[in-house]
This record gives sequence, structure tokens and C-alpha cells, in this order.
Amino acid sequence: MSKAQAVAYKQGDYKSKVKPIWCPGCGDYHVLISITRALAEIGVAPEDVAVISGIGCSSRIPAYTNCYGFHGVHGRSLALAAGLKVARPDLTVLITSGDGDGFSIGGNHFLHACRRNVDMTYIVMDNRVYGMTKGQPSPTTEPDWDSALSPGGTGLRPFHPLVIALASGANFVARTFSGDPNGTARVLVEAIRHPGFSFVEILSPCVTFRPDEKEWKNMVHTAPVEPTDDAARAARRIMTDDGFNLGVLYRGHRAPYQPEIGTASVDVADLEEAFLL
Amino acid sequence: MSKAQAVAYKQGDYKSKVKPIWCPGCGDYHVLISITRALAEIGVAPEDVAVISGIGCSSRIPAYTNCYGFHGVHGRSLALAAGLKVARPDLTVLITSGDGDGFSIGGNHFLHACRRNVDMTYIVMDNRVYGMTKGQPSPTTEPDWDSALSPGGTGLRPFHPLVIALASGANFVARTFSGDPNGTARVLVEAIRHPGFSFVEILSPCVTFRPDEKEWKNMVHTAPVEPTDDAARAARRIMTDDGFNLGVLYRGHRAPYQPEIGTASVDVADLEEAFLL
Amino acid sequence: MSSSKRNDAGNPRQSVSIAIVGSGGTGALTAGAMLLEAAGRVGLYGLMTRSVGPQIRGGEAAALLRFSAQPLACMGDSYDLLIAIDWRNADRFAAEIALTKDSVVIGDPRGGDMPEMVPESGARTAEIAMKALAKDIPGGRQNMIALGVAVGLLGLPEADLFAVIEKQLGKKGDEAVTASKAAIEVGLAEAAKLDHAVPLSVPSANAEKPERWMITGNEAAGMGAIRGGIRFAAAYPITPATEILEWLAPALTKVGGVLVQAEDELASINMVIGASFGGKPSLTATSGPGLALMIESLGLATAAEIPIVVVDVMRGGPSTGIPTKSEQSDLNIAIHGCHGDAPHLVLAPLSVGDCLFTTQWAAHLAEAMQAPAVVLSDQFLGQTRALIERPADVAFIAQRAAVTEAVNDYRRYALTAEAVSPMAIPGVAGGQYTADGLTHDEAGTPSSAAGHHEAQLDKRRDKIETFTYGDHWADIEGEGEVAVLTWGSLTGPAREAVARLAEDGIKARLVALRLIAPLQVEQLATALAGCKRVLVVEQTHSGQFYRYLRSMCDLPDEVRAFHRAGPLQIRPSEIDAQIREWRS
Amino acid sequence: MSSSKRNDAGNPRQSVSIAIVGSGGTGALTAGAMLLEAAGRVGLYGLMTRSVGPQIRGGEAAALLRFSAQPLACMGDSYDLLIAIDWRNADRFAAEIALTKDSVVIGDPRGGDMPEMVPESGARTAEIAMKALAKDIPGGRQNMIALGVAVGLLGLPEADLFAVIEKQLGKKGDEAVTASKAAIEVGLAEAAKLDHAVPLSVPSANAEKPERWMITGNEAAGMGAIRGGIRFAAAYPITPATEILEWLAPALTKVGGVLVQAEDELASINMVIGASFGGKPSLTATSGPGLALMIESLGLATAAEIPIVVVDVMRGGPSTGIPTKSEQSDLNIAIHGCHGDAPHLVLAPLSVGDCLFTTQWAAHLAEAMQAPAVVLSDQFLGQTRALIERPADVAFIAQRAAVTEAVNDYRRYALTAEAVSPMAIPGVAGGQYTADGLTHDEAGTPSSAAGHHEAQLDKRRDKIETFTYGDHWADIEGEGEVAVLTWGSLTGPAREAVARLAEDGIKARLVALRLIAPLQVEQLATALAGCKRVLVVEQTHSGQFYRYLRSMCDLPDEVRAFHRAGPLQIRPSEIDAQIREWRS
Ligand SMILES: Cc1ncc(C[n+]2csc(CCOP(=O)(O)OP(=O)(O)O)c2C)c(N)n1
Ligand SMILES: Cc1ncc(C[n+]2csc(CCOP(=O)(O)OP(=O)(O)O)c2C)c(N)n1
Ligand code: SF4
Ligand code: SF4
Ligand SMILES: [Mg+2]
Ligand SMILES: [Mg+2]
Repeated sequence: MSKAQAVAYKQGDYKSKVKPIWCPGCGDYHVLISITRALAEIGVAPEDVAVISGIGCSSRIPAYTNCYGFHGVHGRSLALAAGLKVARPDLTVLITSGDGDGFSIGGNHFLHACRRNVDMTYIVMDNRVYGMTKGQPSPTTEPDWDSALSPGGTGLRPFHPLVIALASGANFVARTFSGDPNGTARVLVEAIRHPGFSFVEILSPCVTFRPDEKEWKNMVHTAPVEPTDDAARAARRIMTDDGFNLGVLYRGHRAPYQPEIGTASVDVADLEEAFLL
Repeated sequence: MSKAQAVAYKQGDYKSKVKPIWCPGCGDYHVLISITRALAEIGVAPEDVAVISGIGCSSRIPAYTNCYGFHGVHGRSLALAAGLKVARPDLTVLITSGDGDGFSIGGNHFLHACRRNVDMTYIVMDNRVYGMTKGQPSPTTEPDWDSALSPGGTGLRPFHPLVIALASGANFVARTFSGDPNGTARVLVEAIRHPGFSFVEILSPCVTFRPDEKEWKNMVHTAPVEPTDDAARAARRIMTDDGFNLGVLYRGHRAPYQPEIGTASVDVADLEEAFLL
Repeated sequence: MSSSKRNDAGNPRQSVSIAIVGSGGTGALTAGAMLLEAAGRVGLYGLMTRSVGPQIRGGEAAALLRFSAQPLACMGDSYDLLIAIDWRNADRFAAEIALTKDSVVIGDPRGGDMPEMVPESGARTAEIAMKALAKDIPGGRQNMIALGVAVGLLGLPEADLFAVIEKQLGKKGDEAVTASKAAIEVGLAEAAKLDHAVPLSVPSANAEKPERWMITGNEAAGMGAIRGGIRFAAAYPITPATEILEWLAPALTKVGGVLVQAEDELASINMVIGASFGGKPSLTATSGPGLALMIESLGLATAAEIPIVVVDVMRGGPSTGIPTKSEQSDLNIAIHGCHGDAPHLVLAPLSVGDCLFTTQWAAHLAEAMQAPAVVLSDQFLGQTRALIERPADVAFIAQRAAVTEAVNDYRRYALTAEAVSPMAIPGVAGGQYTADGLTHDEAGTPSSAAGHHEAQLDKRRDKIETFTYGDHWADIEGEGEVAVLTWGSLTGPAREAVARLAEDGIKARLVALRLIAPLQVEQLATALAGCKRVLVVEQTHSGQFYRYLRSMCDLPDEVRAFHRAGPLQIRPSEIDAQIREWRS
Repeated sequence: MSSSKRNDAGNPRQSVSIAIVGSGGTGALTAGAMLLEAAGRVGLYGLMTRSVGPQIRGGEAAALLRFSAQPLACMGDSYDLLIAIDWRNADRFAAEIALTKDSVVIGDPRGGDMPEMVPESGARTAEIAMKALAKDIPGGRQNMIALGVAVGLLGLPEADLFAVIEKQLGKKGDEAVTASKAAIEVGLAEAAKLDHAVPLSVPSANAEKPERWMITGNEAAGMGAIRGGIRFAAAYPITPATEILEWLAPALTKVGGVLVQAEDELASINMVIGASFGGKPSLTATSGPGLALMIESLGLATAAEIPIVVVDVMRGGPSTGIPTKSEQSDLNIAIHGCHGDAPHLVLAPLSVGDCLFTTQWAAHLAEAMQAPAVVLSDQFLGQTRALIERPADVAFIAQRAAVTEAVNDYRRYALTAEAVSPMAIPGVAGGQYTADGLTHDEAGTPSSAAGHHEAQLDKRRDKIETFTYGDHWADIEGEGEVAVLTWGSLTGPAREAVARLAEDGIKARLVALRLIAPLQVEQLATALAGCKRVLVVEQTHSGQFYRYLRSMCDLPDEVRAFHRAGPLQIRPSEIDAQIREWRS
């Protein structure tokens, strides 16, 4: 079902007419732009792309694209996407998630997606908060961030999603900032093209419940060193950086998991033989 | 409810009369011995200990001890234990699990237990197989291990539970071998005494579905270097070792998560005031 | 219809319904909330629900209110007064804001096009240039003008409103207070110019003002939990249950308890089971998708006999459904969701205020029977803010049959006369046992013997079926040969419908179930004795409650099932009409 | 009782039931499996279930078998022959192995103490020193002696048994074959010495031997899935469903499909939903605890209209329950487990062999209606190995109303006459849409409007309620004023009970439901037309099926519910007795 490479797609070809429910100024608007830009750059036909998500502000992206989309249940997008990609290796599969959807309720699928290494691209809009449910701490929230549910802060050390990704076998790991849609699009192009499971964490401010994150634009900086293919080194670097280090941090060489499918070697009737006495 | 320190407990005080369902030769027999030995060494009263588990051969341990036990559902032991410990900080809480229960279905709670850092000890009997359901690959199984469910092997890179534990914030990380019950008991004593979340992976052969693991006794060796308190370094070492390196690998200093409980500052009636106009 | 009686223009009305709408940033909801509080200070009863668009923040919003000097069971059928700060997107609320020719509609002439529904209804309309008027007041806002208009048309004393302004805006400084008061004065003056009053009968100004609580159902559930002895909670945020958690988190800390935010609902229910195993009465709160994730462990709590309370604040289903709207369609999963035979308790609050009593009772029952109790609240009950009387103190408190001193030969699941076995709490010497979801014998040792399986299944059924629940299992009111049989949040509309019928001399009973499972089959038969016709009312698409009743008991011959999916709550007039139509 | 007729000593019997028991390592199960295969070669019908202790490996075990020249519906009431290789722990099986005075019991005199049940039953007993005899044969094993004894007492041709030995042991080398044959010869000789034959009527040796399949219900479910077009599976191991997965994994690969082992059941059902969204007919298999975890996403598949098949091989519940034993108690969760109103398909195979047809049909129906289908198999059906006729080819295959060519203005959830909307498969230009669990309009765009909510709820209900299911919804047999109404694996005992009643001239109908939801209310009424009495039979503690039937339809006035929890399957004689007792 793949399309002739000749067709040139424009960014607008990947956007739908559905109006986002996002707050004005939400970082996710830029992520939508970055994704559509990256797809246009790659030139894959919109109908050959599937964008899969869970639940959250960030998880609303599929319907705002002009690709096939699945807005599933909270936390399960990676599993749904893996089933789709294994069954339909011809499709380009993206998963769009948030720090709550992806790292809190969805943490187990994250671990196993990294390990399974199906060829798809996992995009997490990290705003260090549950936006959709109006401002509770997420696994990446700072320990002292005050909220109604955790007055005075949770006291818990935030998660290192990138380190967990490396520890569990992701094949491509990067961090970008939504406020830089060109830079993000460039990384996404690379991530989508990289074989196996690619993980891109996008720092995407929640202007409503984390207005302090508007400052991020002054805090991000490009990773000072080149990406490595040594997971242990990459992990160490991320564990000790300031969390605002952008760029591709790790490129691995593991072969993607893709069982052969659609190549029948025996008839159904042959299978029945085994039961015959 | 804590008991006078004067009472001296013997190992047998921690064993119940319930007959294990394990196969003859199963590594878990030795783990049971190590746990009871460690508890006797610490000298905590059996009724002040709770042993919590999920489902699996390894998860059967609670009923074989003479402690309070909870044999819950598959994969959720860490959450159940965290609720118990937060509500009852006076208890010594152990969790006994397997590589399937703990790292496959239970992976998310593993991540979050490490991060939350409740003061309890997580003991995983890793036999690289689902014993209870008769021999399917687990997250720690070698990629080429042949089984009915994955003929020829899964092709998936095994998990590094210790690295994931470090990446997500465990406060104490060790690996032992069930065939060395004294060594295991020693590490368990340390793990139980260490504040915060301690994780001990015990290599425990499944003689029935992984008879090859009987060879482990010839493969294990003691960690050649001292434990560190640098998680990144510890992770790097584990990522590059041969998987049979035993001993305490990491000791952290994070303060445990333990909200104050049982110290009422206001009356229920006071809370009602807020509703009165 | 009796409602027309109450609407004779000029005469004070028994109850008044008001909607204040506006697009993002106009402050319609703030105005509504202040109006509610002011009415509470006057000693009125009241309800306020908020209706918002899909946007996370901003976007159009409507404050829907109703007031009366008598206790209010539900929102009204239609609105007496609609104030549109502007009309942008107001048609989104058209279905929720029914207007009649008796309605009064006030709009801002520069606020966009009035939607079709207004002229279609034949309502009387008037224009007030709220935006322009606000501009003339330094720091003045259009929603405060709207608030003044509302208070003026209702005839509420302005002193109470000013007291609210001072309380709410005091922290923002004097200027804010002054500006708001000035805007309100302008609104009052504009209202006075109009010939459109919707006067409400209020408690006499001389009489001592009755004390009022202002509370949402979600807050009330939290308060009920604490009154009932709950001291541990673990939960994962979800609309529309989050406010229970956000209220409980600081409140539990104050009374020596704690709330833990879990990584997901699988964890939260297991944390709660763990804490309860440790002896602490424990609760979690969620909505449909979260309850679905808890189902496996709800079965564990049943099998291992661990008391827990699970509050499910229902929303539109199935799946993600309509998170911000109400429905009663989690009845099936709450009763029948577990695999295997897993009898447990299911309860439902019958009003906003009753969220307090029912949650408290649930904690008591769960502990008394060492079984999980599911409380089926819903978005309407949970998020509606109500003016109520202080709920009476009741003696229900968590009291578990527990072993607290050293024992010998302890059998955790001993077969006893009441089928409840004293539970050893960790720390008690000799009480050590392993709680288990596997079929077990009396000692708790796993067994696959038919005898043990049946004995423990019998025990778990008997303990909840033979318990004496007293009168609280249902609210039963009125008499007659026709009954309205309902549950949970539909009790309000049903109660008002029965009251209206009574006004017209039509006798009808109201039977509203608070205890859904185990169904009190005999008591229900008694409550319906002599009834020829029963109208079963519920907010589900498939008639889940009706099917459940059929499955469990013999209903009178003439039964009608009146149900529909959310989000529009079934109105009193619809129930009323069903009964009248049936009679004729 | 008719069974006594069949047991006239000496005369060949219509059916024979045999149990072979022994402690860990004695090989009772191997002997049983070989006996089954030999009987299959003779052209008999047969069933074998395995009963094992709690140990993972080893421990006591029992092979329970039944044979007949006629198709067998279920295990027998009692055992004609019990061979104990030893008696250690045999009392664990006492409840499962009913003996009568007509039974023959063979034990090894050195095999430990014969349990009480044997003398209590009055059975005829004999001793054979199997262990000692085996010692005398180089490489000989006691279970092969037991096998020889069994074949001898049954009067089966030894040639067929030897053929099995050669096939099974051939790969171990000639010595193993020779040793086993020698041991069998010894067993045959011992049997010949006894006066305890339990001869079975077998197909004439001259006639062409009928072809037999030997298959378990779990394998049959896998085969049915593949016949029905399933090409993707994802699952997580769980007893007693794992064999479906272990059979499917290599089988799917051969037909161009794939099975993925998921990290848990939350993942497996979502993988299956993803693959089906991609156009591949997909299935997962699990048991109660796993189904509980899948419930949230089962609702997603319903709301987003994604066809999937979920096979639930039921075991004792609630919670972890009794993983290795059968029960029908997941009926409630399968029908009513989802939050919100989520109508979907629920089916149940009526025999071991029918696991094939029912799973195939489920795949067909799920795809035809774009809805999830839950197949309720159980441990008995799934793990019993049966000798059956080759299941007929039926035309049911996954066929989805799909959009496979470029389209314009595509509306995924368009309201159509059959309420099924053609589904665009990713890759089709212009078909792009977002599948959603949020309430949506016809295009799939999220909406919280009452109109959209109701339209889509109606659609999802109508598509499954108005579908024409044909005759497969139930097996209906016999006639008369009394009916046995049952479902799933209880069909076997019910069918045999009805047959026995018929032998005694007592007319009764059998109505066994294969399609549980949506309940075919009218067809069921027709099937029961003229019935005065209906006995509802099921393997649950609380009578879930009976309650479900009551909730959905009007049953005849005289209805009795006959049910009990597992693990002991309700026997034909118990059903038979209920009917006889009722008549009198
Ligand atoms: C099972 C379940 N539990 C809880 C919720 C409620 N819920 C919806 S979105 C969300 C968190 C979203 O956070 P995140 O993924 O960070 O997305 P954001 O809104 O911040 O972009 C939660 C808890 C749900 N929909 N389903
Ligand atoms: C929800 C659920 N899914 C699946 C199972 C079946 N199950 C029981 S134990 C087990 C795996 C156990 O593996 P592991 O934790 O490694 O323990 P081991 O038996 O190897 O010690 C599985 C899949 C279950 N009980 N519950
Ligand atoms: S709440 Fe936060 S994350 Fe959600 S749309 Fe608004 S700004 Fe964006
Ligand atoms: S199956 Fe393996 S893990 Fe389980 S008891 Fe036997 S040897 Fe131990
Ligand atoms: Mg977020
Ligand atoms: Mg294991």
C-alpha cells in the first residue's frame, strides 16, 4: 500500500480540521507542528502513517493530524501501537503521549517497548504535570512542586525517562523542546528513520498549571557532546546533566523486532493433520 | 506493638508448617531458608514482619513463613506492600516475587517503588522463566531459549532489573545466588536494615523448566569491587558484567518516603467548619 | 402542571432556577459561585452545577443554579432566569438550559447573536449592556454586573452578597472589593429598571437565619469517609473524582491519616488493600475507567476478606466516554464486574448531601463485614455544589471484628455464626496468617477441595446477605398504588416528581435504593406492597437497574422502565409525565 | 436408573469410565494418554481429563477417561474401573472418582493403603503387583503394566495399543518400545487371570474404522481461530488458557500470522486492538484474572468498534481461586464487566470439539459486527482431550465491512441501516480517521452532545441485536413439557441426562445456549414454547446464568435453578435426578 515516492507532501497535508481543545499558549501546539513538518520532510503518505495515543492533553494529537489515529485508553498506547506495527509493518507508526500517560500509568509498557524494540517512534510531551486532570504531580514533577493533591510537594525524586529508556533497551534516545519546532522536527525525522524503538522526550510547557515552565525557553541548551552508541555512557551523561540538555543522545544498533507476517508456508488443512489419528 | 529486644528468635520461629508445592530441587527452598535466617539474625518478632507476594512459584513464600503474609494477585505485590508500610511503619515489610511477577506484569510498580523509596525489601527470585505456568520466557530469559510459546526463542534482549532499579531510584541494590543461603542471608540482613527501598535479585534455578540453570552454581562469583553510592557508576558496572556477579552493588542515601501517620492535629469537627457559611 | 402555579408572575416563587453563561474569561462561573454563597447566607437551600466546554481552560461555561427556602432535591425542569454575559457558543448549552414563555432572558446587546432557542421559547427578554457598563467602573467586571442583576431580579438582600464579596475578594485588596461592589450596584440598578422580576420567597429577614453548609458531593464523600473512620487513601486522579482526593489529601493529614498518589489504579486499590490488611480503614476513589482497572483486585479483596471502600464517581460511558458528564451506567460493573462469584457491597448516595452519609455508612459496613464496598456516586452528585443543612451525626464508624491480643490456633477464615471471622492485625502474636486470593480453608491454607471452596463461598455470601442493614437501605416516601423506583442521583428528580403529583392529589410512592447490593428483596417487596404499577427510573442507556431488579426479585405485574443515557439528567417533569400518562 | 442397565456384568457396555491414579513419577497420566490414543485408533469416542495435585511437577495425578462407540457428551457419573499404580495421596481424588458396587478396583498390594472410599463403595477389588512385575522386565515400567491391564479388562485390540507405543516411543529407540510392549503383555496376562472384565462395545473389527481426531478444547479453540481467519494473537500465559497460546504460536507462523507474548493482559488486549485496527483479525486468550485486567480495553474495543476475539478459559473463582479446576463463574464479568453501556458478543462452546466451531464463529461474528466477542470456554473443555469426528467445514470466516479503496468525506461511525459502518484500513487514502473511546459523532470527532452519545449507543446496540444469527445460537434437542436449559460445558452432562430420561420414556428438551449475549429472547421463547417446567443448570455458586435469563426474558412459571460452584462438575445423574424428583 505504499505510495509512489514522487508525490511531494506539504506540512498542511498532515493536519486535520479538528480544532484542538488546548489552552492558548500550550506547548503541544508546537509539537503538532513539529510532527507534521517531520512527516512532510520524510514524505510518507498521510494514509500510511498511524498516530497512536492514550489519554491526556498531549494524547489528543492523533485527531489533529490527517493520519490514521487511535485515541485509546490511558497509558496503553505503546501496546496498541506495537500490535499495529507488528501486524502492519508497512505503516509508519508514531505514539504521542504525556508524562502521566507514558511514565505513570504507562510505565510498564514503556519498559517493555524499549526492550521489544519494535520499529516505531515514541514522542512524549513532558510538562511535568497532569494537564488534563487539572494539575496533579506526575513522575517527572519536581519534589517540592505544590499542588492540591500534594500540598507542599510529593517529596519524591523525579523520574529520568531517558535513563530508563536506555536501561531497558531503547534504540534511539533524544530530548527536544517544543518551543523549537524546527529543531524538534529535525530530531523527529531522524527518530522516525532510525530502525527500532525511538524515544523522543519533548519538553512542552503546560502554561496553565505550570506557568513557571514558560521560563524553559531560557533554560534549554543543545547537548554539548555528540550522541553515543554506548548506552551506559549515555545513561551516565543524562543522569548527571541538568535536564535541559537537548539533542540526540543515543543511537543504538539493535535489530528491530519484526516477526515475518503474511508469508504462509502451510495450508490450514495441513495444520489439521496433526489431530488425525 | 514492637517486641522486647530481649527475646532471641531462632530461624525455625519464622517457618510455618505449610508444605511447599515446589518441585524437588527448586532454588526457592534455599531462598526460604535465607529469609528465615536473616529474620532470626535481625531478631524482629515474626508477628512484626509481613511478607507480601504476587503469583508464581516464588510468590508462594509468604505462607511458608510464620510471619503475616499476603499472597495477592499477579504483579501487584509492591503496591500492596507500600500501602501496608505507609499505614504501618512499625512493621518490617518484605516482598517476595519472581521475574515474571516482578518484571513482566509488575514492571510499573517496580519502577515506582524504586522511585517512591518506601522502606521495604524487595526480593526477586530470578529463574529466567515462568515456572508456575510451566515454562514460558520471562523478561530476563535469554533471547535464544526455546519454548513452546516462543519456538526458537523470543529474540528479545533480556532485561537488566538491577540497572532499571538504579535508574529509577532504588536505595540498595544487590544480587545473590540461592545456592549460597548464608551469603544470601547476609545480604538480606543488610538490605532489610538499609533505610528505603532495597532490591535483592536472587538467582534461583528452576530445575524443572530450566535444568540448565543447575550449572549456575559453577558460574556465580563474588563482585570483584566494593559497592558504590554512585548510581551511574553502579549501573555502568552491572550493564557490562556477566550477570553472575554477586554481592551488594549499590548503597544509596535517599531518605525513605514515610508520611507521618497517626498524629492527629485537628478534630473531625474542625474539618466540618470549612463547609459552614 | 403544578410548576405553572409556582410561576405566577409577581408572587414570590417556591424555587427559582438561574443560568449565567458566558465565553472564556467572562467569569460566569465565578458569578454563579458567589450567588450560591450569598443565597446560603440568606438561609436558602440551593444547588449549582457547572457546565463547561471541552477546553481544558477557558472556553464557554455556564453556571446553572436553583434556589429555594425548602430543601431542593434536584435542578429544575426549566430556567426562570438566563443571564448571558455574552452569547458566544451559548448554543452549546441549549440542550441543558430549557426555557419557557415564563422565562426571563437578559443579554448584552453587544454580546453576539442570541441563539435560536430564546425566541423559540417565547421567553421575555431584556438587554443590559454589561460589558459597556463595566468599562465605566475602574476595575469593574461584567460578571459582577450580571451578579447584581441576578440578585436584584431575585430580590435577595444585597448585604449578604457584599459579605461574600468581602470574604472572597478581601485577600485581593480593598480595590477589588470596591470595584466589585460598585459593579454589583450598577447591576442592581439595572435590574430595578426592568419589569422582569423573578422574586424568590426567602426566609423572613427577622427570623434567625438557618445555618447552611455549602458543599459538593465529592467533598461530602471525603467528609463522610473521615467521619466513618477512613484514615488511609491511595488514588490516581481522574475526572470527575479528583476533587475527593484533593479534598482528602490535606484533610487526612490533619486527622492523622494519609493519602498516597499511586502510579495507576492497579496500584491504588492494592495500596488500599495493603493498608487495610494492616488494620487501617482505607478508601480509594475513581471513575469508570479506573474502576475497570481495579476489578481484578476488587475480587482479591472479596476473596481475602479485606474491607475497603471504592468510591466510583460515574461519568458517561462506555470507555473514555464523556468524562465531564453524568450517567449511572457503572451499575453493572459495580455489581457484576468481578470474575468468579464475588459478592460485595454496592451503595449509592441519594443526594449531594447524602454523599456524606452513604460514604460513612459504606466505611462502616465494609469494616463490619470485611468486604469491599463500592459507592456509586456520579458527576452530578460529585460536582454539584449544594446548600444543605449540616448532616446529622450518625454513629456509623469503622469497627472491625479484630484480634488485637495474642492468640493460639488462629484460623483467619473460621466459619462463624455471622460468617464474619475476627481478623488478626499484623503485630498481634500468634495471629500470623497469609491472606490469600486462592481458594483456601479456614486457616487460609490454599486448597482446591470442593468442600473448602463451597464453605468459603457460602461464608462470603452469607455474611453480607444476613447482615441487618436497618432502615438505611432505601428512602421510602409517600403512598399509593403507583411507585417510582429509583436509585442514586435520580432520586432527586423522582422525589420532586412525586411531590408535584401529590400537589395535584395524585398519590405515588418513592422508593430510592441506597443499598444496591445485596438487594434487600424482602424489604423491597414490603415497600412495594399494594403497588400495582412501578416506574423504574435510571440514567442508563440499557436499563441496567431495571434488569438487575428483574434478575433478583419479582416486581409487580405492571412495570415500566424509564431510562436514557446521559448527559441530560432525566427531569422531574419527565417522570411526572410518565406517571400521569400511564394513569390515563 | 439407566446407567445400571448398561452395567450388566459380562455384556459389552455402551460406555466405560476408567481412572488411573498414582503418585509423582508413576506415569499414570502417560498411561492414560496412550489408552486414549489407542481407543481412538479403534474408532471409539473418548474423553480424558487430568487431575493433578498442587505441585508444579510430580505429586499425585489421576487420568480420568471415558470411552464409547457413540459420541460422548461428558464424563460419566461413576467409574467402572479404577487402577491405582499406588495409593499414595489417592484420597485427594476421592471426590472426583465416584465408585459404585459395580466398579472394579485394581491396586498394587505394595502401593500403600487403599483409601476408605473403596471398601465404602462396595466395589469389587483385585490386586496386581505392578511394581514388582515391572521390576522383572528390563526397562519395564509399572504404568505400562497398568495400561496392559486396562486394555485387557476393556477388551480393546492390543494391536492398536502397540501402534501407539511405536509412534510415541519410537523416537526413544527400540529398547523403550520393546520394554513397554513386554510390560503391556504382562498386564494383559494379569487381566486375563481376573474375573473382573469391564468389556466395552467397540466398532466391529471388520468394518472400516471411523476416522478420529484427538484434540483438546484449547487446541480446538486455536484451530477454530485459524479457520475463522485470525492471523494475529497477543497474550500473556495463564492457567488453564496457556495451551491455546502454545498451540497457536507455531501454528500462526505457519499460516502467515504471528503471536506476540505481551508483558501483561493490559498489553495483550491492546496489541490485539491495534492489530485489528490495522485490518488483521485478532485474538487473545486468558482466564478470569486476565479477563479482569482486560475489561477497560474491552470497553474501548466496544466504543471504538474494533473487532477482537477474547477467549476466556474459565477456572474456579473469585480472584486467583482454583487455577486448575473448572467453573462457569465468569459469565457475569463477560456480559456485564464493562463500565458504561458496552454491548458486545458473548459465546460459549458446548463441547470439547465445539471449541473449534464456536471460536471460528466468534471470529466471524466479531468481524461482521466490528465488536468484541468473548468466548467462554472453561478448564474442563479446554484441557480435556477428546476423540471426536473431524469437525465439519463451515463457511464462517472473518469478513469485515472495510473500505479498501480511496474515499472522500469518510465518516468512520456513519449511521447505516445495519448499524455497521464500513471501516477504513490504514493505508487507504482518504479514509484517515481517529478511532476513539471518547463519545464521538459519525466522523469520530469527540463530542459530549446528548444526540451523538445516544445515536452511537443505539448504533452499537442495534448492530448486534438486529443481526441474524441463524440456528447456531443454541443446540436444541428433544421435546416434552420439561426442559433443561444450560450453556457451555454443562451441555454435556445435560445432554446425557436428557438421553437417559428418554431411555426411560421421560420426554425432556435440551436447550443449550452457544450465543449468550445478545440473548436471543424470541428464539428462546420459541424453543421453550409449551414447556411447563424449566431446569436451569450451570456451574456457578450464585446462579449467574439463571439471574441473567430472568433479567432478560420471561421464563415459564415453573423454573428451578440448579447450580453449584466448581470444582466438581455437575453430573448427568444429578440433573436426571432433579427432573425425576420434580415430576413426582
Ligand atoms: C484509567 C484512567 N485513569 C485516569 C484517567 C484520568 N486522566 C486522564 S489524562 C490523565 C493524566 C494526563 O497526564 P499527561 O499524560 O501528563 O498528559 P497532559 O495532560 O499533561 O498532556 C489522567 C490521570 C483516565 N482517563 N483513565
Ligand atoms: C493476571 C494474571 N495473569 C497471569 C497469571 C498466570 N501466572 C501465574 S504465575 C505466572 C508467572 C510466574 O512467573 P515468575 O514470577 O517468574 O514466578 P516463578 O513461577 O518462575 O517463580 C503467571 C503468568 C495470573 N495468575 N494472573
Ligand atoms: S492544561 Fe496544560 S497541557 Fe493541557 S492544554 Fe492547557 S496548557 Fe496544555
Ligand atoms: S517449576 Fe521451577 S520455579 Fe516452580 S517449583 Fe518447580 S523448579 Fe521451582
Ligand atoms: Mg503531562
Ligand atoms: Mg520465574
